[in-house]
Amino acid sequence: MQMSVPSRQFDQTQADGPVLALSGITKTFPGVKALDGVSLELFPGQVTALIGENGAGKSTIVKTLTGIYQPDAGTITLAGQPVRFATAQDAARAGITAIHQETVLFDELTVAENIFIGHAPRTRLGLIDWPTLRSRAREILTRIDADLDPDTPLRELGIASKHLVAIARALSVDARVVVMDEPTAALSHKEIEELYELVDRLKAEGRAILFISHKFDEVFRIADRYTVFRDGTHVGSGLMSEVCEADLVRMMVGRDVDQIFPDRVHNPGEDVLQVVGYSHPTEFADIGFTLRQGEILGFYGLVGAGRSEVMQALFGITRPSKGVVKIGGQIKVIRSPADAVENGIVYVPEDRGRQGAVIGLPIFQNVTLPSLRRTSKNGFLRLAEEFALARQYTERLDLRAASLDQDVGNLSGGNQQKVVIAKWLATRPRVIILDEPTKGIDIGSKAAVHAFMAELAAEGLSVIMVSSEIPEVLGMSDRVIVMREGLIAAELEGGDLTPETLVRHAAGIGAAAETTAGDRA
Amino acid sequence: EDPMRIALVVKALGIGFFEAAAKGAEEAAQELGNVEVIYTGPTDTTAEGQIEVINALIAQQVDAIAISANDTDALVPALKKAMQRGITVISWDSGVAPEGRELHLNPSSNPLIGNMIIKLAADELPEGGKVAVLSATTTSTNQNTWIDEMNKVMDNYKGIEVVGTVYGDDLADKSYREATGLMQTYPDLDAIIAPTSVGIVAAARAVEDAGKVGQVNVTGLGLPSEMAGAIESGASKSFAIWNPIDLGYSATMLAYQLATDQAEAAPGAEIPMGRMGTLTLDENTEGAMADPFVYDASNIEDFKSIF
Amino acid sequence: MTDLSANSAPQTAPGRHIPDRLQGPGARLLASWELLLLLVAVAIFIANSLASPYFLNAWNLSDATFNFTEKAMIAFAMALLIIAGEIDLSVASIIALASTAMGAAAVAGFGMPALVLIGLVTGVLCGAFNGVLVTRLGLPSIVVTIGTMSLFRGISFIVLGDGAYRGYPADFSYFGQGYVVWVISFEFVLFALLAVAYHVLLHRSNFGRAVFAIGNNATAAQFSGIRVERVKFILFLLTGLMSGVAAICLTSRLGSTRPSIAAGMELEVVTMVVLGGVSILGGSGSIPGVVIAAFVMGLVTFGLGLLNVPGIVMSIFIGLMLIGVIALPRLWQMWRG
Amino acid sequence: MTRFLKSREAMLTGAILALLALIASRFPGFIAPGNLARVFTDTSPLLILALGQTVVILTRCIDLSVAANLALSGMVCAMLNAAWPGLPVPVILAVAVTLGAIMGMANGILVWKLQIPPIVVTLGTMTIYRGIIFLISDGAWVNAHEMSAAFTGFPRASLLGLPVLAWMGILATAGVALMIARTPLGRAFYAVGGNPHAAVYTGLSVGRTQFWAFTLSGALAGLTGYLWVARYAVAYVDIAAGFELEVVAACVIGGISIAGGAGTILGTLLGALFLGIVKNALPVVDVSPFWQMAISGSAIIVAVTLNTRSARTKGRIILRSAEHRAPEGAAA
Ligand SMILES: Nc1ncnc2c1ncn2[C@@H]1O[C@H](COP(=O)(O)OP(=O)(O)OP(=O)(O)O)[C@@H](O)[C@H]1O
Ligand SMILES: Nc1ncnc2c1ncn2[C@@H]1O[C@H](COP(=O)(O)OP(=O)(O)OP(=O)(O)O)[C@@H](O)[C@H]1O
Ligand SMILES: [Mg+2]
Ligand SMILES: [Mg+2]
Repeated sequence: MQMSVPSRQFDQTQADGPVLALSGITKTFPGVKALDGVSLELFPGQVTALIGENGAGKSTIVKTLTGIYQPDAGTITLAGQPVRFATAQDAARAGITAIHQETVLFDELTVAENIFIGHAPRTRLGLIDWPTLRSRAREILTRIDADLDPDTPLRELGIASKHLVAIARALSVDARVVVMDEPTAALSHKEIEELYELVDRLKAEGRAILFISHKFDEVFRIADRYTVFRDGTHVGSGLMSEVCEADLVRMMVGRDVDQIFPDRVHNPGEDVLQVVGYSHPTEFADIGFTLRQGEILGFYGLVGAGRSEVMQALFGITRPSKGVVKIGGQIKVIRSPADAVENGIVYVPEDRGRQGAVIGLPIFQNVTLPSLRRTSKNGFLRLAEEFALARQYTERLDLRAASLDQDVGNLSGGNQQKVVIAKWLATRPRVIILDEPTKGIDIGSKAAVHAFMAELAAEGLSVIMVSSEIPEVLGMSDRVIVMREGLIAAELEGGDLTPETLVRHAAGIGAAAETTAGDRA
Repeated sequence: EDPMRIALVVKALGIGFFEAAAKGAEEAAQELGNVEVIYTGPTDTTAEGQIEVINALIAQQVDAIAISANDTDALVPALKKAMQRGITVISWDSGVAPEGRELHLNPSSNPLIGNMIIKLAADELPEGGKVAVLSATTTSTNQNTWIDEMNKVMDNYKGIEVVGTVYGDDLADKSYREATGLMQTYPDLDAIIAPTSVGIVAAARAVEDAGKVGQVNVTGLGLPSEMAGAIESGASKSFAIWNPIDLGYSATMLAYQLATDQAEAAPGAEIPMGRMGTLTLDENTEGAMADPFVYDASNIEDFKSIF
Repeated sequence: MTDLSANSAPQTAPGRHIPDRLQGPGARLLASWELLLLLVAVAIFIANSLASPYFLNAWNLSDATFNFTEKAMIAFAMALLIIAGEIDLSVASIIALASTAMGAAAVAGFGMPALVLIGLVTGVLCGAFNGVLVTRLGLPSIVVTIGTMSLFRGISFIVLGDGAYRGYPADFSYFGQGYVVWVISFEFVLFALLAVAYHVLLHRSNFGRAVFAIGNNATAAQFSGIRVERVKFILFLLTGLMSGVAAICLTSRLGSTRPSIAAGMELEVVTMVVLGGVSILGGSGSIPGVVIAAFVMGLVTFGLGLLNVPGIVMSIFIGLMLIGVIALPRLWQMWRG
Repeated sequence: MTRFLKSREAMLTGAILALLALIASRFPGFIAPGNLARVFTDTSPLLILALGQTVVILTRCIDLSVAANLALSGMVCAMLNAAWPGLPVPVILAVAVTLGAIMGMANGILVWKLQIPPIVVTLGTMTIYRGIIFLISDGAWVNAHEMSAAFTGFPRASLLGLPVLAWMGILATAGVALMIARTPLGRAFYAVGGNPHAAVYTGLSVGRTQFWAFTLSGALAGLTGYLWVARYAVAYVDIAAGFELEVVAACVIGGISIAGGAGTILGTLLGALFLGIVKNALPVVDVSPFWQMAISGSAIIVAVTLNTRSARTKGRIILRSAEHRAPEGAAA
């Protein structure tokens, strides 16, 4: 099919100079200086990776150069001309487009409309030109190999498809600068590969790309240049070919980080949790597994395989139609998260903003929310106890915050995740379920979370870790369950645990997977 | 010397009938001299709102309160308190239970009004016919009394049949809808009796819109200023009302008489009310001011700009 | 069984120290809505005493409290409900129904204690009905209670028609007309006690914390093990209960019941709650704010009443205040920065 | 088409037909075409207001001041007409719409520039607008005989067998539907209400969009103000008191999500018709007046329960085996 989205070569005459340059950008929020005189340069036909810890200010600079935030100080120069963007549409008109870290889509609108909202093609009367809009949407979707009907309401799509729509949206503008803020966090292996190809194509067309990621393999795979931020300041930029991973980490964190997964002895104790014949009418069927004390059980699968659904059923959010859960050998019926917590099962959800932190409440209240019974007396609050409990766990997780009385909403994503983990550890659970625990978390914190998980397991806590990152799954788990399309595709242990077996079972390729899935279906 | 302060408390501010009564109260004050009239009332026709107003009047130590009540009983405790603090309390137009006031001034005698509204309808229907009643709210004391009185004298009007009673809640749109409903339910309806100034206007409007001018006659109690259009269009042949100016005037006069101890409210007492003559109290310490007056095409022009 | 409490001493290298709070209690008070509102209340008080010679009189002020005590009782429960992200517009109709139930019982010869019980139970049942529709069927509360607003009052109309209940026992009149000592009415004492009780419930108890958590993010609260539906259900029960309490006071004060009793009170209650600084979007607010707002509204209406300002003009003041109290600080901020 | 059959609009259409059948069984005359036209005419004011309210609710706001706006616009029109009886109706219409729009803009500005929650703003302006009527009219009524024949005749003038009032309802519905479907602003209403946070990222100004929603709602309320006053030939402080809640109820019965971002104009039309039919049927079917309030309350609850149930979206489906079962399940 012929693409009508213009794929013109951009003027390469000033190929040596940056197409977009930001300098001296400062942005202050109440209580935080998110950016402090930072600079950033993007070159045509090149991918610049922006890296930094959680809260370093990466997303803030993205919002600044796409017109969502206005900087307090500093200048933005586009192709040599100083510019000023009052709204996101201004930036789009100037040829700057972005895939943001948050999903910025509209459930009630169709796929096509989501792609074009804000810059829909119009007829001469100024009305929206639906036929053109649909056909252009179809072209863009084809271009990124997304098999989606432009007329589907977005709410009917899964999270991965939504992400593809976000990418399509970014490409609907004929942009010379494309920004991608952690674009791969919600994508599965296959889609990530496709995204890489897309980036290569955009590069070849002469567009400048800003790529933000916490995954170093990714950064080394596609970036030509790097820029590193730390605590809202610029600490360095240069060519990827001139640095190694350790250099980047040092710049980011300010010290060396040991990235090797913690050494663990697999020494499981008695059975803590048994799940038998667990089924749901539409989401999963026939799930059975055992979790032992002091064990880390990995759940691997492609995005959308139904892992989160199983975990949420265990946590009492959704009601399974069949099956039993035994805790410590006794059958328990879990009807609500409150029941789950009483039975010692806690869940760190994937969707941090909506399900994890209670934005609007201060940090300490978030941490003590499920433990109030312990910090209170006869149902009445005791603030001193609450602060003490919150401090104990947040400091253990190395939370970065101005005070414990600060709204969690003002923390960076990674730090919010730490608050949620602290909240659950404070309940002293028997089983902790971590759903994509390090998604969007910087390398330093990631290592801390991994070390911490190992420590918890060693203390006798049982951990279920849902993860889509193969190295993490392999590095941390004692055993791994692979899920595909709502069913258990395989349970792997010891020597069977290799990247190849995981991918094969998850994608359902190869004889092994055929039989396993066939047995259960 | 401080003027004597008489509060004229109405069901709600902004109703034409009561605005006219306030004019009459001012007239009485002029005539008496050294009397200050406080014209007040709640925003909407609730008993709670009137109680707040009464409390504020008690606090100001007014000399007398003359009230047209939104509720016969609910105001009694508040008005009793007023009387305990030495304030003269009378009710007029819409009454308060006897223990909550010293006397009640009916605009006219209730049997007379009950008879009048049915007579106005019957006079246009020599052959007999079907009539329906469009009242105000289900809780309006005076409307309910008049309808009761009307039903008592129905035997005198052979051939006239009251087919139903509906309530327009003194809201223009609801009254309009109810009147339309009546004409549909009873296609051969001959008259609508609306003993309420809001309802009668809406009913006349509904008759005009339904194209039934000449077939359905709207009558009842209304103000000439509000009904002039309906008389002109023929939707209403005639209607009655007492003069609200006179009513406000009389209420003020009575309150003055009682507050200055020139008269005492007791059964059988006769109390002067200036140009309106005297009020004779019955065993419930109630009295009627005057007969209702009928308005039709012949006299509407003279009155429509007055009240 | 694993006991992590033994290991609760941190083993990972402790992180940076994080202070509890950055602002002291004084600074927080100075930045608070309540202080602003209190200044407004004081200003109104002073203005009233200058404008009318009758204002500064113990009995008159005591009378003035009746303008807000019943509404405020409901407002306390409504504040919690609104903080939790729901609303109940049927409160005035619950009063009508509870009052009708009490009236029917009084006519049937029940004594004072039974009447009180009937009033409270009717209120709680109505609250439970709203609660079930909202929490079990998952309907939006603003619509459910627009419906039950007609339904509850409609039932009183069915029962009472154009009649009225009178003849409440003599001792029943104490609730709305009695005085505890001197000018301090029973209603005022009840209002004060309830204010303290709701303050403790909202700001000092686990339940109150759950209410705030739900209002800020109900999903996350549920994921934190809070029984969101149950808490909301209880809040509807409480609102129903308080409407029952208000029904007892109001019925006792009026000495009679008609179906139109307390018509339109729901918006006044909501106004009071919002004026008290409770965020209509849920998640924030305080009981002291509502208490001050009750006084402000009571003082404004009483003060203007003493000047014989028509009620509808008073309502302009209330409307302006509602917007102004939120708008002025923001305008001030915009103007300065 | 299949999507329609599964939608809440279909549900509501069914409910309306059932309701009509029930009424007809007690009073056959009700479903005569002429009477249905009359019911539609009577429902038009509610419908026009509900259209404006729909747009406001779509943007995650609420406008409680519509009835007060209507009353004030209506009063101004009536007073103008009383003072200058010769003023042509188009001028009056222009004044009504402009005045209404200005009042809507006042709401919109407060929501947009000062970010005061809409329910607070409109609760406040509701009382303020009503109060202003009292101040300008001194509480007095404007009565039929003070109005000119052209003024009161306009809404009831017949055009192709339907009164102008009904045509106004049809015109407003078509206009708002076109705007919602075909203009960028119309789509922005959905976007801003569906996900205000994301709207900022797409360069839509949430506040400005809400401002225009309030302006539209205000303009429609102003228009209704004139129509109302002319139709009932009377203007006073309290007209349409409490009507705002009925308008909100019509929207919600029509499936406009109070949480913003979801709903259709067809839904609003059906919601308004549902309430209009109930209101018009109660006086003719033989129901005690004392039962009416309870019945309309129950009707609201039942309608909302039904369409909230039918609107409950099934999540996505992971299991292959469940996919085939799903469509029937969703329709049930
Ligand atoms: N709207 C806001 N209000 C207050 N503080 C904010 C706001 N947005 C960001 N911040 C703060 O600014 C800092 C930078 O945040 P930013 O989101 O840019 O980090 P990031 O580098 O994107 O982190 P991550 O890797 O976790 O996405 C953080 O300290 C964050 O708490
Ligand atoms: N279309 C959707 N509408 C609403 N929520 C969705 C939708 N798709 C996914 N989610 C939710 O988003 C989260 C992540 O979805 P995801 O696609 O990762 O599926 P999942 O069941 O979590 O599969 P897995 O965890 O195996 O990747 C889950 O909590 C899921 O319930
Ligand atoms: Mg970020
Ligand atoms: Mg998942």
